[in-house]
Amino acid sequence: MPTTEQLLSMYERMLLIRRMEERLSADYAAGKLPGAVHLYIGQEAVAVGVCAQLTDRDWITSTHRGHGHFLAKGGDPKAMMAEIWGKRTGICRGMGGSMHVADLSKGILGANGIVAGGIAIATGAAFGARLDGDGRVAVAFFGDGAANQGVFMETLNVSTLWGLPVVFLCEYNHFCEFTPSETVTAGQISDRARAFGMPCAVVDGNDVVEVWRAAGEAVERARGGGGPSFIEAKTYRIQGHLEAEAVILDGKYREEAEIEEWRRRDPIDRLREHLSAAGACDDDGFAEIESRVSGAVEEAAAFAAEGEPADPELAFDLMFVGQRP
Amino acid sequence: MPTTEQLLSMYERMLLIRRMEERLSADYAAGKLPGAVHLYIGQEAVAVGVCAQLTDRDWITSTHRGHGHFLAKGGDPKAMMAEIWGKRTGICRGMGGSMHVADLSKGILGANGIVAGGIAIATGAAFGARLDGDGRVAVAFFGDGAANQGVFMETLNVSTLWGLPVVFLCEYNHFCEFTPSETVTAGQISDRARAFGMPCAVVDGNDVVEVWRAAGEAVERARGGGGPSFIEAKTYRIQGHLEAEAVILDGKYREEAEIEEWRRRDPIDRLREHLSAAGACDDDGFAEIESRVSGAVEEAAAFAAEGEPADPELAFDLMFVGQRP
Amino acid sequence: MARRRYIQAINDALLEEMDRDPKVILFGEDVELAIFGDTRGLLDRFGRDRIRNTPICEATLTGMAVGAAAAGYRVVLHMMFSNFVYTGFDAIANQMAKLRLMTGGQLNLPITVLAGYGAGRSTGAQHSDTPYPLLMNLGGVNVLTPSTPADAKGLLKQAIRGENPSFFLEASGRGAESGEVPDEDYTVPFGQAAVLREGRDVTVVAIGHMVKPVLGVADELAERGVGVEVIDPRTLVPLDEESILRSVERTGRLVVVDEARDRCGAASHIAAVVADRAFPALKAPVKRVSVPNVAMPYAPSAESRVLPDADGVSKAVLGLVAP
Amino acid sequence: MARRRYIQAINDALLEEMDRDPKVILFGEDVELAIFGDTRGLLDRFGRDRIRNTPICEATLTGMAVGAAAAGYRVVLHMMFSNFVYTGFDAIANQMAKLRLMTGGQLNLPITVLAGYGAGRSTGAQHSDTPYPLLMNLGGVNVLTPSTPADAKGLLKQAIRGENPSFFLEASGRGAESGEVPDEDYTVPFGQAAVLREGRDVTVVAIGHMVKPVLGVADELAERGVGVEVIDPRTLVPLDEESILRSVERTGRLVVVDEARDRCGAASHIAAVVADRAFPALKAPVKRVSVPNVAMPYAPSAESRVLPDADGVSKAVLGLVAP
Ligand SMILES: Cc1ncc(C[n+]2csc(CCOP(=O)(O)OP(=O)(O)O)c2C)c(N)n1
Ligand SMILES: Cc1ncc(C[n+]2csc(CCOP(=O)(O)OP(=O)(O)O)c2C)c(N)n1
Ligand SMILES: [Mg+2]
Ligand SMILES: [Mg+2]
Repeated sequence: MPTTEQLLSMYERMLLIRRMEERLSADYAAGKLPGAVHLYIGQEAVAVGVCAQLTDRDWITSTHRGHGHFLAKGGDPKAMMAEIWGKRTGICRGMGGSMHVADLSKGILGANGIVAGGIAIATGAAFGARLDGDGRVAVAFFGDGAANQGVFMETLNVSTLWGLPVVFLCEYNHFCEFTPSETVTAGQISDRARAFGMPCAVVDGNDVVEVWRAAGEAVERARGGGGPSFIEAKTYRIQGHLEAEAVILDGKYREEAEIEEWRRRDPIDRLREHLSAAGACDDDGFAEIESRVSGAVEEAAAFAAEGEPADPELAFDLMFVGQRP
Repeated sequence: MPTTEQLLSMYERMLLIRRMEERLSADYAAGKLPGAVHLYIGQEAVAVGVCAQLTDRDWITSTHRGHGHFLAKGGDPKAMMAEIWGKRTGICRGMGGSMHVADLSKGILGANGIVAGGIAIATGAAFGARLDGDGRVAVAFFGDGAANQGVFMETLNVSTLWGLPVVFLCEYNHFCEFTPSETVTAGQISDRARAFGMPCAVVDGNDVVEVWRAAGEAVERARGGGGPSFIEAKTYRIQGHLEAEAVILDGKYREEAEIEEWRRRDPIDRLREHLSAAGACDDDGFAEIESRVSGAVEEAAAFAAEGEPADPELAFDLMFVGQRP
Repeated sequence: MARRRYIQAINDALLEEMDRDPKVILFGEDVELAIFGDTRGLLDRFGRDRIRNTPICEATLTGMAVGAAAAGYRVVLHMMFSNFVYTGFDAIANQMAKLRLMTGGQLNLPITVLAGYGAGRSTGAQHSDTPYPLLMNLGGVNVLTPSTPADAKGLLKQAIRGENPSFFLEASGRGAESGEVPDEDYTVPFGQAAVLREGRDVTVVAIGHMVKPVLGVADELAERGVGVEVIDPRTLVPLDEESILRSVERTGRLVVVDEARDRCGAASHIAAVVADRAFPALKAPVKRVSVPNVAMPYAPSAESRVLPDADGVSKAVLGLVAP
Repeated sequence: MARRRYIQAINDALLEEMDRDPKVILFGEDVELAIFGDTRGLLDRFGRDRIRNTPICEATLTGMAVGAAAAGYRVVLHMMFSNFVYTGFDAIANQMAKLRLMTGGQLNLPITVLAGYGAGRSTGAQHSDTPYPLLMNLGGVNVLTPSTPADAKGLLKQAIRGENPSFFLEASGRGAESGEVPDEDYTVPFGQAAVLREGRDVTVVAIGHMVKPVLGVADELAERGVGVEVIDPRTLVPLDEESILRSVERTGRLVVVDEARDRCGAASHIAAVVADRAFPALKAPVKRVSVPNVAMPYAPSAESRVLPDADGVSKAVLGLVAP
């Protein structure tokens, strides 16, 4: 069980992700963000529960829905916000955008616009860690949709054979874009990992403590040379697949009632209730956290708004080290 | 259990594959064949046992080691031989070669130089069959090495979801080129298929009756709308990965004793013993079969040798229908 | 003639061809709900046997397209964005583009692959590639880059009726643009460029997305007395070399405007063809206005810097006539 | 100087660089036994941590190369034949070629991909592609096509020491050819073409495999009084445009000889660069001798028909000087 301090820290981080993304949602609607934005609202417990088990020297790879992973792993909210605004103060200097936020100094190898694109990258980093033998771990976050890409099964095979310190973290959020996941997923995803002899856990992804515990076991195993693990976190995507979905979509793919039901299982509310019940935090305490978080969001938004647009010449410098493209 | 007639027919087909390939081996050594040649010697029971359950309207896809599948499915020995010789009388008019023998009129969608390249093609054909609803079946033959390609797992997923009439036929012949298969294969390959809820069988691939029986069940299931099946046939590659291996390889990857051990389990010898013991065929009978087969091989070799070299202009005509490249 | 939006024209073509021939099937990720708009109404009309959402597994989808074609179907495979073509590239490059030859002509592959391409909307490097140069180099697949609703409809119908694999590349973000579309059933043949505007000073070949800005430039330069002939190849494979050569033989000058990266791009190829076959007519260097050899940056400020624009085209043209 | 075979030179480079820097690792299918010869002796010397057979899963291997590079390793990924590059193409085109830009320069990718390319040995369409045009168009990866043992060694060493992803394309079936290789430690810088023979009448740019037959033609034509200048670009990305332009400015004539398919090939690109930047010097059409836009046929009779040969080069050159 996490300490109260750890729980409070996870609570604050989850809230930060939530409020940052609510702000992004509003900014998107207001036409301030240039590109597409995929929000993580409702899934915060997964990123936060897992990343609480990692250090800056560990790696993660993320997805097109990557803000939560970025912030959970310690990425800077200001630099992320500025990136999404396309500013030169962005974490990727405006070259990446929402789908590509990365911070190598924090072990964040990047969000990824290619479904399942990060999994082999995490596996490769884990191979490096294995060769170094210094206990570093790589976590590949990916969606249930990504679990149908062959590269997922390929990496299960390689990582098992080579005993790589990698954790496969599948977020079953019930949708692949507008396709209900169960219509494109045969069997249980965890059985795919089990077929390779990999330790597996299926957890309630809206319960940060459960996620934290399963991640802790998997990370410990990996650090100790025990090889890869698979975790499936059952959760739900509350927002649309991407902001603007309502505008562009011809048709309906889920019921409001279903969303409502999952709202009642909101991971942040649940942790708050838990903390309240345990007497770890009272209303004043929560208000204080809320205000710290909204301060951070305001600061990030201001930082993003103030930044200069990305340098138009930068692409020419960045393609290669020491070489023009 | 197959009838005596069926057993004799399978025996003859296996022998035909063996003798054809022995001839190819000799022709390769004599410098008569232009390209690389991968022989199926030792695995004949798999192709023959499976294809005995199929009709010309069913499809197969094959691998770089495809002569056995081609002949087992009823492909013409002469046209295959001429193809490998690069002649215009070849089944692909000399355009394909050993790794690409195909005969659409027999449902042979082709050998394939890309490891696992045929699996999705078979799945697509099975999708067509499912839409037609006429009971046709597609069998994807592939090696144990191919089972590590992601496309294998992807097609397990799609075919299960859509109830496609496809049989995944994995030939575990213990090697991926020069790499012992167990060093690159985590867990049991059949468990990968099982993870998708697919009916699975693991059979002795050197026992044609066992293969025939498992294939029969799978094919029947597919024809009846029961969806895909997976079969793993344990067998052994007696020849090198490719002819010429001994010349070009720097190093050794298996022991002569191991090969000898598997020679003792030769699928053709075993069927012969079975037929003898059952009184289904005597020495004269076997001699007659042998002579028919060697007649066919001679005929094929002569046909290949006599053929004109492939038409140099043909590539320009064949790239597209009704369009120059 | 009716006014239709680009994406509607595509939708119309799909509806009409699926109506016309029960062997036409369409599959891909999220095709049942029409997020691009091009597959609107298909599920209701044709049901899940003929249009179907797939799991995310491009390597399998491209391979299955080949297999379903071998089984006698006319396959339309929707790959959403061009970058996902790379994820399914094996069966494209190693199977689709080669199988007809390798089987000695036994196998026809009536496959149409749809994918959105191009940048300009800050979708970042992994959602804005312009992949036609790679496809053009494969040899065995047709490449279609319609710039108008009418061409979109006609080329798509032609592709679906044809016996060869074709990549139908939709200009991303252009779905809302509209144009006149013939009422009757028609197809646009492959390999016939459209001369969209005549002019005697400079030939400008503009591809896909680039046609519209180039027409704007041509209008502008006409007022300044420079006659720009604008040619839209419409299909890059097959390429109507003759129309381009004929034009350059008259103008003696060529600019190719291409949204693909420059190195080994379509512009390079067209320039090379002209430098070979129309050399005696050339009065000036052959110019390419294309995308530098970079991944597409996200920020609008940086993205617009690397995309060909009217200004760049205008400068290139003027550089040739008034050196 | 010592005489080394092409494949030995590659093997030497791998041995030396792995000796020099413990961060260099190599993996791929069947690399432990040296079927090509290029990985000979590596396993004994460096052990399985640094050289390792992988399962057959190219999509993962290319992605892992990126990850291992991010973890601080210098990765050599052996992909055997170029056609298998397509199987692992997603992580090449969508990750390797784009990640440095997308991360705002945070990530260096010291990755060297080895693959054999080219036809001429009846390996059929799926084992004889020449893929450099596709790679050149990606923008973010270097492309190396050494034609001599010395260049092979020097370019490979440079690639392994470099910070950028590079494709080192080995000319299949050329492993046994030998040449002089310097004894000392050296590298060959990228982007510097080699002028292999001077001549004042026609510039011939020859790539990889094609260098040898072109040199033969140059010898022959010299006897007939035609001076052929032979340039081997050695690296296609970066491309030494200046050396080519300088030569064409003197000769006024260019033939590019390229084993890739013609459409959007390297020959097209080089022709386009010259038709743009050396136009005033050009005295004749720019010619390409390349592979027609077909999949490679198997039979020797048909394969040799589509491959560039001495005769074709000779005709192209003579066509320019004596029209
Ligand atoms: C290779 C590839 N194919 C398709 C897409 C388009 N796409 C973007 S997100 C998505 C669904 C992903 O579902 P999942 O992995 O469950 O992640 P989620 O969106 O639910 O977080 C798809 C199909 C893509 N980005 N990359
Ligand atoms: C995509 C791809 N990668 C690599 C190869 C090279 N290759 C040819 S055969 C082979 C081993 C295949 O092993 P398996 O599938 O078990 O078939 P087997 O040779 O044992 O019949 C490899 C790696 C290839 N042909 N295609
Ligand atoms: Mg999902
Ligand atoms: Mg095998």
